[in-house]
Amino acid sequence: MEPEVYRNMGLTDEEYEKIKEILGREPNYVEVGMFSVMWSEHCGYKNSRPVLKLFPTDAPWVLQGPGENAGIIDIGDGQAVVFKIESHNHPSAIEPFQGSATGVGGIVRDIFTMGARPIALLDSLRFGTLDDPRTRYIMNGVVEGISFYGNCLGLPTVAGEVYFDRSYAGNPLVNAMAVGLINQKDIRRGTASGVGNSVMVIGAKTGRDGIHGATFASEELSEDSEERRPSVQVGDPFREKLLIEASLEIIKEDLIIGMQDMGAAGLTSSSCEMASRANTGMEIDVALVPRREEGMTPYEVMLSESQERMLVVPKKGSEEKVRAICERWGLDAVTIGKVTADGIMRIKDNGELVAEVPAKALTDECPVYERERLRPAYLNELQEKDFSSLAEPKDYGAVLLELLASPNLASKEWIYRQYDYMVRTDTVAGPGGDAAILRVKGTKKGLGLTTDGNGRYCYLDPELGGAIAVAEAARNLSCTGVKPLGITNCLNFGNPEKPEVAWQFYQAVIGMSKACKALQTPVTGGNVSFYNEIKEKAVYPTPVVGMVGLIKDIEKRCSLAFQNENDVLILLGETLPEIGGSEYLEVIHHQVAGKPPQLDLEKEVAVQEMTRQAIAEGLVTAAHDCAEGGLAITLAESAIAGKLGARVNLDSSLRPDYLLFSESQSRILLAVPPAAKEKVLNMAKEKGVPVAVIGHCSGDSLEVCINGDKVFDVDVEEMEKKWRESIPALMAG
Amino acid sequence: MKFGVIVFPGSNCDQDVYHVISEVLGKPVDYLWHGDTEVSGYDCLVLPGGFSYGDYLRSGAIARFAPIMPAVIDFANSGGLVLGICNGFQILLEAGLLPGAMRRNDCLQFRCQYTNLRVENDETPFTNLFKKGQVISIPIAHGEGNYYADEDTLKELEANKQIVFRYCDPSGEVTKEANPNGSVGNIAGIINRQGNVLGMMPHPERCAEVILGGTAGRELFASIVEWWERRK
Amino acid sequence: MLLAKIYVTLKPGVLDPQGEAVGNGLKAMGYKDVTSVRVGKYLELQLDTDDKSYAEEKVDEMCRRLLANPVIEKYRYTLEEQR
Amino acid sequence: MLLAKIYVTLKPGVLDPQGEAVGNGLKAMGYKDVTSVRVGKYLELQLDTDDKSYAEEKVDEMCRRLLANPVIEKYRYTLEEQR
Ligand SMILES: Nc1ncnc2c1ncn2[C@@H]1O[C@H](COP(=O)(O)OP(=O)(O)O)[C@@H](O)[C@H]1O
Ligand SMILES: [Mg+2]
Repeated sequence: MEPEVYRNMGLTDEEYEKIKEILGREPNYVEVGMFSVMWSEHCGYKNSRPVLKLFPTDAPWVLQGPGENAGIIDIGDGQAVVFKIESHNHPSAIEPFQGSATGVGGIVRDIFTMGARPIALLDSLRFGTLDDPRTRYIMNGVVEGISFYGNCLGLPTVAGEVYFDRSYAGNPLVNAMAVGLINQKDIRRGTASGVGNSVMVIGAKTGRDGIHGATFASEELSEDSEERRPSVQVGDPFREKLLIEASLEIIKEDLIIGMQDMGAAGLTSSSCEMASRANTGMEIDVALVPRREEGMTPYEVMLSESQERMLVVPKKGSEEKVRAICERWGLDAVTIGKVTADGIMRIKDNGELVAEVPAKALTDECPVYERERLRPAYLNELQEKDFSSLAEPKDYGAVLLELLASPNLASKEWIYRQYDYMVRTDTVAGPGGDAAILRVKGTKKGLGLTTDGNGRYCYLDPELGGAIAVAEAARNLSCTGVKPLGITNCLNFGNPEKPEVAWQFYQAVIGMSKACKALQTPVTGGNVSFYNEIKEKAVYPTPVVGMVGLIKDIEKRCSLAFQNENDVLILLGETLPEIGGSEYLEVIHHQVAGKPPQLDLEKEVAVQEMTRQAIAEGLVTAAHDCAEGGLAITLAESAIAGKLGARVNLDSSLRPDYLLFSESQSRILLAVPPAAKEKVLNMAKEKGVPVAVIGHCSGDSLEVCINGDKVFDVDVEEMEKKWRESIPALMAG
Repeated sequence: MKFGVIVFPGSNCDQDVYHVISEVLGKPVDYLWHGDTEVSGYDCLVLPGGFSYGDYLRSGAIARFAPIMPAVIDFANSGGLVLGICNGFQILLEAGLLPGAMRRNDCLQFRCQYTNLRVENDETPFTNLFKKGQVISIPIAHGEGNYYADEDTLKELEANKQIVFRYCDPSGEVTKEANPNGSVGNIAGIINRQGNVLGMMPHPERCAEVILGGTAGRELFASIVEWWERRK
Repeated sequence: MLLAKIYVTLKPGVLDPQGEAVGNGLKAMGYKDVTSVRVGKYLELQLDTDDKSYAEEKVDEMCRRLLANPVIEKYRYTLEEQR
Repeated sequence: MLLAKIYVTLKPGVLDPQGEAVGNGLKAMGYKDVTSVRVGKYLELQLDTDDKSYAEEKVDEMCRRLLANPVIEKYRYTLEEQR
């Protein structure tokens, strides 16, 4: 075969040699196509697998760790939560609406594939800055796409995050997370066991959509990416909704052994992964696959990424029942082959053999690369930056308002009001708080959900940034009274063949792993997205953490909103002079530099445990973590949410701007009724958590003094206006 | 009193309505499949929200031809209680059981938010536990809720007290700012001339329990039960 | 085989927020000559018949019953022989 | 004054969920002759110019830049004198 051919499909000369070795002959065109998609980074994780092994993945409550379509965590009563996050960055860069929509569709399929009823979505987004019309176009399309697909499915999008930074201009990050609920006895896995069993395709017909999408996701974006547009697929949420209902009915009737969605690399990946997990083989006749277009070749059928399709292995004799259920829901269900004993994927076209490859060769024998790692040169200069000569602001009220209007801190309502976050009537706390809480009908339990990740921190120190992403996600859950249980993650990085990127990737995983261990939140799965570069420039290294947790009694939850006049404000944790990587430094002083705030995981754990305990004992009326923007923004957000002001005095020798805007970690603001104050202070002492009484809720403005001297006093209404109107105004152009 | 919740392909608030009727109200309720042709034995039919047939041509347009619809139309014409919520309202419009039509929201975006509604008519089977002029808070979630009717139809709706809810501000003022979608006259819900078929864009099933942050929706469902018992 | 091309537009007098948004978008992009924009739907139906008058009747019926909403929309169509 | 009529349709091969839903709907209503449906957009632009070749250039540009999504759609248009 001409090297041109396989190189165009993304295979290297060495990889091609390895294929020849495995097969003991020259592969044909169809086979090369199958190898190229399965050995792409997207499916084969060839650049990341050894590093991902570093993640802690075990805990008694983890029912399914990485390796399946989604992770599963035990939540008691024979129930479990199923969840996973995935990127759709490149498709969204090219076609924002369809790109994000099909991203949602794909991640939802990963959930009901396991037998779970999907119950919620989250979205983690990164865009360029909103002064750029192209960025506004992308954000508009991405949000509309998520809204279109998720709303139509009847899934509430209950939380998420969005950050804006020039590094993401032209290469947005669109990570979607889906969450499902299941009775443990209904769990199904993506395996094709039982020699002689049928293999069926259900759902949409197959067209020429997205051929080589998986390979495309594993390349840098370039001018001619626009030319490769056929890679973009169109989503049909209506059909997916039918597919959900039909699949869950099929599982409830106990008709199947395993199923898997046809995502990236379509029929190729679903079939060989199912066979490989079960140590079986498969014989498939592509002529039997229902088509949408005429004249499709076996190659095209095997590689098509048409959406809303599932591969199913029914129990013996259940084919007809599966077909009947699908028909009731208006879906195709067709037997296209059977499970075989010899571990070989045998693809036929009208009976004629067109490909013959060992299933394991496509999955397990994917080459793995230990990439050379090199600490980037920019780090020393940036980390050692000296901020002592930074001019001190004159008007702190004005600085506060400017920060509140910064799109990274401003209200994200422009986004989430386009999402139906209430459908299913389980959303007890929706977007706008630290974490979303869903009730589990028929129990007293609640599920806590959040996503987090700060690319700027990771750019300045990937290990620390990775650890902070996990710690902050957990902190967000703890502030609502929810105990964190596990994470899924999406690792968005540049080209891993560059030693600097490989280093960032490795460091971030190390940092995340440490935090996961300390916080007892194992990794149950995730997704890697490399090659997030445009014109050779990588986006900020951006690991995104999706976390789930449990609250045993949902009535004991807590929100960030100030509730009552005279509630005492207590700050847990210590404020250090840490403005490196802060929003304040960027917005007011136009610098992205310094070291991110340090993270002491032991302290982090203590602060979070103490917060959850105080909430569980009913001592707390509001809790909110200190994150981007620092303590001043935390106070402002709680005041805005509760439409109630506060009088605050901070005793400290720090410079006022450091004190107010430093993003020191492991800090949580609590509001407690006066009667509970002593109890909370004692609890802090017992746990060794640094604690300070800093004021009380009162009035309709936020007044902050330092050592008794007033530094600002701003109306809550005025803060709210700035905060709420910022993104809508920017989006209006 | 027995309720039936109609399930169209793409309905997605069917389970939510079912939950409120069975768990919150404690009343008997069944799902009715769009492919069925019978609705006898039911006292109130609910057409729930969602995206029937993906809402692909116009919302509600294809669902209106579902096999069950002739039975629903007969049921309505003979005085049976019918409640259409969101997509259900759109289907009732397309089916001609209620006058007018829906357009895309004037902001051209989907909107999910709590809205204030002024109760304009408290003498219907669906609103008898409210008071005329009362302001209640019920969430919306739709992309096509921009109600339209021509002048003559509007006059008729007015004259017959068929306008049941209008979007308003917290004090009950019907203002442009309080209108989330551009509906004429801030109309959020209307009833047919006979007073047995209500269509509304807001979702009462989403605010029927304290834990979800509101209970106005429970009152609406309770009104139906109240009216039914009184009638007997 | 016949091909029906169907145009569904909003009745005059019915506000067209989408058209307005597109119009404003175009003006903002510098196309000052655009004085008004209306957005409608365009459908292509393939019909397995060669009988034009039968097809005409059917297409008109489909438009009235499903494809257009007479409260706010009007329609027109053409029929072409399909090669 | 010129009137531009613009037709935006999905490229062949691109999935058209709308068209499929409408097609299935029509079949369920008994229109068995309908073999395929594709749904697109139809726009009418009024242009405050009488210069046809200038208008042509502008309309084409607007289509490319805003009105059609070149990733999945194609367009065509006609220009008419407006009475
Ligand atoms: N893209 C989004 N989709 C849905 N909700 C979002 C999105 N972005 C932000 N939110 C919501 O807005 C609130 C504030 O977000 P953020 O400032 O990132 O919170 P935090 O700093 O506590 O992590 C959260 O409740 C979050 O769920
Ligand atoms: Mg936070």
